[in-house]
Amino acid sequence: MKRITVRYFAMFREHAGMASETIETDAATAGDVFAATRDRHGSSEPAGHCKVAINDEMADWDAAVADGDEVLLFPPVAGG
Amino acid sequence: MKRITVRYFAMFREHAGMASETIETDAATAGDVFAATRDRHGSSEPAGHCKVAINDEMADWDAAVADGDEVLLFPPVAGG
Amino acid sequence: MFEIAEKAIDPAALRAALADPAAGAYCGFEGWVRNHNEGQEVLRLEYEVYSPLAISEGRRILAEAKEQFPHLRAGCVHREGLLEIGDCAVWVGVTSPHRDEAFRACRYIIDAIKHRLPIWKKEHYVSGDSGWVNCERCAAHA
Amino acid sequence: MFEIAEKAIDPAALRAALADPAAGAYCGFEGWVRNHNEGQEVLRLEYEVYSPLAISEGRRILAEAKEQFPHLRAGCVHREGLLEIGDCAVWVGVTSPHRDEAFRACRYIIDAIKHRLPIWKKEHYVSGDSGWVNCERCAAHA
Repeated sequence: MKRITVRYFAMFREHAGMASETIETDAATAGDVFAATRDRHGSSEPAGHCKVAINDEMADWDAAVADGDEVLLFPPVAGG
Repeated sequence: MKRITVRYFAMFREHAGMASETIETDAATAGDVFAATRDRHGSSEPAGHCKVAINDEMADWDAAVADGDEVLLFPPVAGG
Repeated sequence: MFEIAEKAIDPAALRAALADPAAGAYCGFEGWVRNHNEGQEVLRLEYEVYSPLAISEGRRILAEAKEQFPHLRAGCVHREGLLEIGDCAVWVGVTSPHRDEAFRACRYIIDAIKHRLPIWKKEHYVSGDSGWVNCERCAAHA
Repeated sequence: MFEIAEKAIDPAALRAALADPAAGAYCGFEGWVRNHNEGQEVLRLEYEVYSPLAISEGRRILAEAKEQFPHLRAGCVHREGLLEIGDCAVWVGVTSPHRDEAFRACRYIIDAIKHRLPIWKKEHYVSGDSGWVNCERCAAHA
């Protein structure tokens, strides 16, 4: 098992009722972390519209996560 | 014969050494006026890059000119 | 120059900082808070920005534009926090020797800013409701 | 609003005059006097404008843009007379609900301004020469 810190932003944070949490998980990829925390962030369709970063670098959903990583879950962006 | 006032702009004015003159001509069109004053404005290719106005309205080179008209001869423009 | 600003953006000062005797063209874009969106009357809005990544990604976008368009100078500032109708939410400014490159570079930058930066916009409506823009399809409860 | 100006253009004031609570996008273009053109070092330049027709044609161009792009607000000011390096020779500003229309309308206007208005530019070079821009092919003695 890995310890992963998950951070929620914008609507995800509001839905989760928290900005971040540290979870114990056997997730292999960023996508796995997204799926494992679905009850928190409330999103049903990750790959299409959401984004993910690992340790402050933008990442793909199939990027590997390691023990101690921080995974940032971003709902669809709307700058400008 | 018609009396036509011809106005020269920018390089045409500099080449003509005058801003305007009134000529007696049997020119039927704006293009005829351009050709008749070629020695003044110095331009050899009217239709391609130059423009003409009659009495402060943009016109085509084959527009008719009448006695008393003012014909404005514009070298290639370069605004902006 | 890419920045996240907590206070009002001053486009005139930002434009002046791009002055360049070799530049023949300046193109500026500003996003303003407008009073309506998708049929709803908007009262104000709120930008949430994850600054560490927004800044690194914003700088990357400006660098990409400079690679594509020679002799380009470019800057961008994006607001965070609460904004009122008419406020400037984002400014992009570029200079270039010629206008075609200026328009294309400015457009490239604002499009990339809108699609790639971790920035979220919450609209507060006259009706009393509020909503995260673009999120209608992303959350099961929306 | 289309004007020919004998004095310096103030883009910030012109932009402010376009403010509109329904506008989400502002796109501005400025032509600046640059220090070089086609391999020559430019010292300053001079715009000759035939104002009666420049103004009527300029207004027509803005009206055409408003026909093409709904809810557009647009303005343009062009300088005449002697300008120094870095001076603003022309300003175009538009606002629109969305950015795509703002960019396209701004581009439409500046392209039409450059091609259709009776305005001529004479460049004065560091070498002491001077020349009318675009005129190299129009006059037999050039």
